[in-house]
Amino acid sequence: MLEQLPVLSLLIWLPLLSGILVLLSPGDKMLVWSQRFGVVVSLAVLALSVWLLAAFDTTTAEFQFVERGDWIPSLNIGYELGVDGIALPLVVLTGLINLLVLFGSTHSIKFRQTQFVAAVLLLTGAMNGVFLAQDSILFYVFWEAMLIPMFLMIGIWGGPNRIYATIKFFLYTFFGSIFMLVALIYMGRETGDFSIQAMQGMPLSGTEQSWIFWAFLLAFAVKIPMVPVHTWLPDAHVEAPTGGSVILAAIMLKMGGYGFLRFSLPITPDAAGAYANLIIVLSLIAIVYIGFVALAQKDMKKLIAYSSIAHMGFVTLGTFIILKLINMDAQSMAVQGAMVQMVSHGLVSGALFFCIGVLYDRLHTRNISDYGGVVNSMPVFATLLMLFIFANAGLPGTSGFVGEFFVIISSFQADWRIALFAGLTLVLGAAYSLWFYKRVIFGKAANDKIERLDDINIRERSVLIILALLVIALGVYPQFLINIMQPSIEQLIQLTSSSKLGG
Amino acid sequence: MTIQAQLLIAVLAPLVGAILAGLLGKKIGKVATHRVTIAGVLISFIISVRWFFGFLWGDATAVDVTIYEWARFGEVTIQIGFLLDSLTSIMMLVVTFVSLMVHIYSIGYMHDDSGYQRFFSYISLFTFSMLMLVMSNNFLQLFFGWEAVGVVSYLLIGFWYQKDSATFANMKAFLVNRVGDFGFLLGIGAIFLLFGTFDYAPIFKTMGQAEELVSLGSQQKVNALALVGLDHSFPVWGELEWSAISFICICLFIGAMGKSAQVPLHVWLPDSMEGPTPISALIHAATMVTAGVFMVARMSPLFEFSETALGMVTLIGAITALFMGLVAIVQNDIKRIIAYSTLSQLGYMVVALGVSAYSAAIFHLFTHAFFKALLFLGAGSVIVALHHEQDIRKMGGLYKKLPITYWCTLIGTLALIGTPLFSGFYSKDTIISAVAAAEGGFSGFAHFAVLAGVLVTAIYSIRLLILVFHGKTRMEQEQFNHLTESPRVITWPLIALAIPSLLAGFVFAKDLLFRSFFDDSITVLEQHDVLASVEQYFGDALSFALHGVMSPVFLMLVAGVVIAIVVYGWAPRFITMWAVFLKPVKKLLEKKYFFDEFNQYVFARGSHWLGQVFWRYGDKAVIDEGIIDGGTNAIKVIASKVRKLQTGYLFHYALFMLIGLVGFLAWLLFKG
Amino acid sequence: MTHNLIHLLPEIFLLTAACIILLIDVFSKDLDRNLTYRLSQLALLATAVICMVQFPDVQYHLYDRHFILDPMAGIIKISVILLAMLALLFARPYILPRRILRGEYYLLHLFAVLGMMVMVSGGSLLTLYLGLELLSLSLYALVAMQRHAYQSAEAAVKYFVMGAIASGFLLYGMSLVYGVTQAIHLTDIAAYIADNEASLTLRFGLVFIVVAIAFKFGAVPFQMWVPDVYDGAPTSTTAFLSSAPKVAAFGLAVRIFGYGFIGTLIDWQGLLIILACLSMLVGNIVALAQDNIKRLLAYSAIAHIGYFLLGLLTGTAEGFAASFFYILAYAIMSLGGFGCLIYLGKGIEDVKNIEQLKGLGRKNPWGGLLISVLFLSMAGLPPFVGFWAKLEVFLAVLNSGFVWLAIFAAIMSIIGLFYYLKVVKVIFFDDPEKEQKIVAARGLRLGLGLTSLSVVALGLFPAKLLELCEQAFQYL
Amino acid sequence: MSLTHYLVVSALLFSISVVGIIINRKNVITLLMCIELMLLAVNTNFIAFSRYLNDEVGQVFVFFILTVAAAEAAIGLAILVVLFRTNKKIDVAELKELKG
Repeated sequence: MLEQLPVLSLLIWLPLLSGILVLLSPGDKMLVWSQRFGVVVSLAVLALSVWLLAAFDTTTAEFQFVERGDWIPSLNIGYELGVDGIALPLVVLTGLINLLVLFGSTHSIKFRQTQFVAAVLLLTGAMNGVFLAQDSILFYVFWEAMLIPMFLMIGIWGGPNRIYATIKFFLYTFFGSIFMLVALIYMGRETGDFSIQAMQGMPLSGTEQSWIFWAFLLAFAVKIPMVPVHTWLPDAHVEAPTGGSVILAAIMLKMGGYGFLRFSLPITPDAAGAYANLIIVLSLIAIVYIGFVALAQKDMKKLIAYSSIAHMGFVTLGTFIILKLINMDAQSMAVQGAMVQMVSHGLVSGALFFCIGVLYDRLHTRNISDYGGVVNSMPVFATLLMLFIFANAGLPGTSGFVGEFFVIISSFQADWRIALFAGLTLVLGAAYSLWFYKRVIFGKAANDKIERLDDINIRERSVLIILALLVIALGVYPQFLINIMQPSIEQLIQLTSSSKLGG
Repeated sequence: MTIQAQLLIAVLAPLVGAILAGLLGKKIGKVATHRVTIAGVLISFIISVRWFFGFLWGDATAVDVTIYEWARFGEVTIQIGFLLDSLTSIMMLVVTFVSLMVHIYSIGYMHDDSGYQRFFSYISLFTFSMLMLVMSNNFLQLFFGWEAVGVVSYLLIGFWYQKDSATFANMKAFLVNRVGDFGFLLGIGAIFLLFGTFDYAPIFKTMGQAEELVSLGSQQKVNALALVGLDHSFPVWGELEWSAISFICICLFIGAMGKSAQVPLHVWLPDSMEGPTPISALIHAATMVTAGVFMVARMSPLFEFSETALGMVTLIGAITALFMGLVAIVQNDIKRIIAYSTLSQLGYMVVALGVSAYSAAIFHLFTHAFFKALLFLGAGSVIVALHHEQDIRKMGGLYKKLPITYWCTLIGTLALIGTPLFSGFYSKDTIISAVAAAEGGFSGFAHFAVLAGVLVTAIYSIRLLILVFHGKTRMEQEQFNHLTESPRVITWPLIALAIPSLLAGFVFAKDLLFRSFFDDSITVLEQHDVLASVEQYFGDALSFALHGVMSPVFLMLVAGVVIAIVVYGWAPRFITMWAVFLKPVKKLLEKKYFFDEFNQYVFARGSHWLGQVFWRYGDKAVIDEGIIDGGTNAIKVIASKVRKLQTGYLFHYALFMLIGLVGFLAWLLFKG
Repeated sequence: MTHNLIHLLPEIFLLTAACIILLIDVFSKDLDRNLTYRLSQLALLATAVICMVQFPDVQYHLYDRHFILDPMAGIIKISVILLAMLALLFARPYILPRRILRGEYYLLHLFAVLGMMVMVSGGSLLTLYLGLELLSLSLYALVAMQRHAYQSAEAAVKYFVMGAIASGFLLYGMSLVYGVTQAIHLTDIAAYIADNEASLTLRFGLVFIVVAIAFKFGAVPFQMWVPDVYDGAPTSTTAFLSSAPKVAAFGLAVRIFGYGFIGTLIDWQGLLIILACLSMLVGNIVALAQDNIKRLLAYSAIAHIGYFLLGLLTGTAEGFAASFFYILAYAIMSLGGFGCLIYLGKGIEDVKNIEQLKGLGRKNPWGGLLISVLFLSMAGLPPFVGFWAKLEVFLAVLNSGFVWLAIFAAIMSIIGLFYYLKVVKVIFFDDPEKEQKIVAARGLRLGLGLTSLSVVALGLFPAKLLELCEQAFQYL
Repeated sequence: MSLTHYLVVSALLFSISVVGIIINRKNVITLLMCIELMLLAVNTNFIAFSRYLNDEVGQVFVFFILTVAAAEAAIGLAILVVLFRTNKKIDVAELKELKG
């Protein structure tokens, strides 16, 4: 019966409108109800996206469930939505993570809860919009609009240094994206059509391409983030409330990778080829350099934030290594690796931030040195955290391994020295993850507060277990995901490997 | 029941046991826990036995089954599947048998430990991972098992997580293994680049063609490789290039070095003794540490084509065999002594691999699994009896108190030092003769090392035996009086292991070494076939034993025994006398060649320091304070300057306006 | 060319209405001047209605071509009137407690509107000048309205003197133009420029005129009056000053550049580029250093003029449309912004310092939300109207090939975002000193609701307004 | 006398008025006078041109300017009065409260 409905629009506007509704609801008097409402709505969103997953045709690279409508006819800016194999997993991820956030982390917000619920709902809608928009301006509108709720979320419910962090976050991101806007407008007026497909099709000269490529690079590199424009992330993560960190890490970072795949590669293939070396080097720096930096962290959230940057390094590496490859299978393996890495990182880092939130709710500190011997009082929690830590360290059998494996193997095809540096993550990632775990979980209970901790309650438990199951499932049978993405990725590779200079 | 089903059951039974024990352990209680896990292992043990003898009696042939497709990109498919051949079957047998023994033993050993259920869950999980490793038919699954056993060993070393030393040791173990895995992963990458697949079958097929070309005598190795399209090479730096095969083999061997604790990646194994003793027996003596040896043997078709790699293998193995043995002489912790002995024995196996005596290596792996597990469990029995006392200087004269333990340990020791007719003798003597016959790189040094190794082994083993069981006790008298033999669940596994330690060699030596048992799984080029030369004078087990008594090896052995008895048993004052002029050597050995200190300072501290530097100066100083905050502050400063222009004076405003006007006029003029 | 006055009906009506209201006001006893207020709103509304009724679909050159009636004039007039009505809506609750001369206040609004209406449909230099002066004179008076506040007076003096100089420049320029072309009709001037190339004198005249217009917009380096006047004038006046007259001035600029001097595009384009860059630079940067919110808005106004000029300087219909959209959006936003300041004022004490907004989001979520929406819209963030305004001008400037200008504008808008965020941050993230509920008149709430609603609505569905803007410039 | 002379005169007048505004620090009244002067300069221009081109429009324009100038002066003086009421001084240099 869903075939008749405009599912994609629902995915965007249902959460947006209900978010506004919650915002308008009479303050914290309706607290409980607004929270329940939020959970119900996001449950509906998740259900819709899962239905999408079920009804999705995995044999074609075409966009599916397409919706076209006029928006600004005078400029050929349309309201175009569609979903393909690259966007679909991210949409489902968005639905899932936001549901978990609304279900699992609103109770740790102590004031203005309704507004928090509203913020999460608004974020959900906007983020779905980013992944589903097929018109560049529509994409941009969601891309920017999404910043506002996150800005408020960090600023209102954040930690002591929240204002610096949130303004840094906003300015950094805006700094990146404003140039993307200029680039989009430029191409839009060249083609006379702002739809992304048109832009992918348009011929561009070498210089045009490199300008546009840099504009995109700024936007997406900041978002994903790449070294050296990554420094907003640790601050934002540390200051954000648990829910904020989870959404930030699990979904917002993915938009950078999504942007690379949707815009940079197909629209400016030649420039991408020209600058691939640069990006690859930066990715390797991210993997190694950030790995070391993560070792030195004393703050749990900072540590996980830095490890996120290192993991995103694999996404950029896998994305741009394909320009150094000739073998189609290896190329698709690389992009698949990048995509799987994104999804997996969404699950794992989301879970890790949940875990840190669990500890923070109990002890109200994020210093690793304040912990120790947590396992004595919270065995179940320790077990789950162990799983996520190993996933973070890329253990085979967990989702964390799959992406890194594909990327390393395929980058070996380009040059074994790339694989050499990328492979260092096996050691570094294990080092910071396990050392973190040892210091927090193992040993005798550091103080009587920790001895008296009570283990995770049913709410937290259910959230973490859901994530754990997904992490393992993805690690044991990634083909499920790969199968969905393969056609779109192959088409993407076609676009990327066909030069635009001739036209 | 189809083979596929049998193998699946063999693998999954322990997993199910582990999951049940892990999730429901607390509910179903201790007894149910160990019953369910033991049941799981028993099932896979039975299946293993069936297949092992199947291959032994030649009524089974190798099978390669796919379970499911893990990932697929166009042509490339990565699958999960099983390869069952002689090599697999013998590994399965070893793994499941020792594991079973350890399960039973643990009932007694872990009896009053709060983590009882957790422990059984872990060891069953380990059995599962190890089976995945040995039964894999492709590199992905191999790597999965490879890391999975590492994780379980991590969990088990840190089993008593409240002990700081334990949690340090398990992290160390995992990280050092990760260094090996790093090499391993690169090797896999190279294999995929070279062969375009992760499955064994096509790889071995290609290498098989190359081998035929060589064995026909028609081709040199290089040409043979070229003919099958493997003459690939990787640029290292500038002009320097590496041949792909050597690159692959060396990378894979680095992985093996991590798992099988070869110098310099051996540092984790002694520390791993922090774990419960049954673990030391199962993981750190019998099975996991031999995974590297297994893997190299499995990859023999590749290694045969790289003299470089083989030479490296020989060298590393020889070094480990000799020098780790030396360390064992000066240790005082009963478990650490056995641990170093394990290192040295692993060295023997690796040397055997290096000289292409793969089946000898596997055979030593086979026998070693039994007697080393036996020794560990014996030591465990002693430790239990002494309420977790591990320092041999506080023992002595235990043989009348713990007779069964004593006799079993004695058998184990004799097997270890290679007394003729004992299992260890056959495997070790074969290796030594093989090395003697080899003429590959470093084989000369290797021969010396393995010979000297015999002496060393004899010394530390007998020393252990004497200091623990003989002489008069060095512990408080009344505690000594209250000593009692360990319960049955502990002693029975000892006996069960003592039997194969005694007989395995005598029974299986000929079949495993010289009949074509391993032909379906191990490739040896003719010019490498050292075992052939051994075979000439092998005759049968008995005659080989007699021949062994005549050989120099036996002299070394006797010498070692005598020295040990003299020094530690008959006249302890020798120790003090020697200690005077052997002091520096002793220090060196006690510090284990300063490997730990080096790693601690250079790698551990170094990387942490590096991280600090990057963070402080890279991220914070340069990017944040420098560029970001610096930029914003600069703009703010400019702003506060510019706003001064707005003086508030009307005439300044007018002047400004005039300037603007004039400027415009001028611009118009000059632009023409 | 027929001479019936029907086409002048809106202007005539407004004038007579104003005079009548003046008389009524004189005799009115009511201290609050409810009647005057209502009547003037009514008059404006009626005028707007008339404009709509006789909305021209073609271009008339009437009354010896001194008066042009075309869609552009119609649209600008209507929007100006609506803005003026909103401004009055805001002004009412502001001037009531402050006892500012009330009747005159409304009347001056009416006259200013009249001036603007004349200005935007001026067909000759003369009518343009007269309209401009009528507007300016009323504005001078409006600024000085708060008779007891010294700052008001100072602001008025500064505004008056500078304004006078500006109109002096304008006239001087006009005289030169007249001297060269022997014409004061835009069409004749355009014709002259079309056949003979522009002499230096003519271009000098043009420069003077450009300066005068730049002054009206408050573009750097002729912006000096803006912060002081915005700051000193009564907030209600500032609200009016910053909205309607800018739109009208845009009309003036289009008449002169688009109709009169389109031939010498290269000359005034260069000047406008300089003006635009300087305005964006100075406006954005100096705004960073402000902690007085009125001055902050003043500098942001300067910056916005910079962006606005980007469209104007292209000299194409499309560019004009973009600029028109921009200036309309800006007028709404700044009207709303100052409206919020009125709304937040307690008693007769104005909101001056940003710090006074602390914790507004807590005390009064609605007020906080409104201001934030307006500020984020000014920063050019979607999904608010400010974003489309920026997009339009970027598009225009890219179309005429000034890529570097677009990039420069982009960089500037990053700096811009910073101070808008600063305000939002104060509103939402800082804790309020003292809880105090804000009580606001219904009219004010209505006005604010309208403005912010339109900011959001236009942000989501800008298509209609964009088309309207494009239609306005079909007769160039 | 040719057109140029008139133009030069008016240009001089214009400049004098502007400079006057700039250099005068004392009295606002002076500013008003300068402004008047400025408008007169413009008028001179217009008249000169219209005479030279013999075309009356210019002179018509002048009439308008004169009237507007009167109005402007009125407003100016009114503002001046307000200023004087509030701070009892009309020195230009005193007008410096609004700045920055």
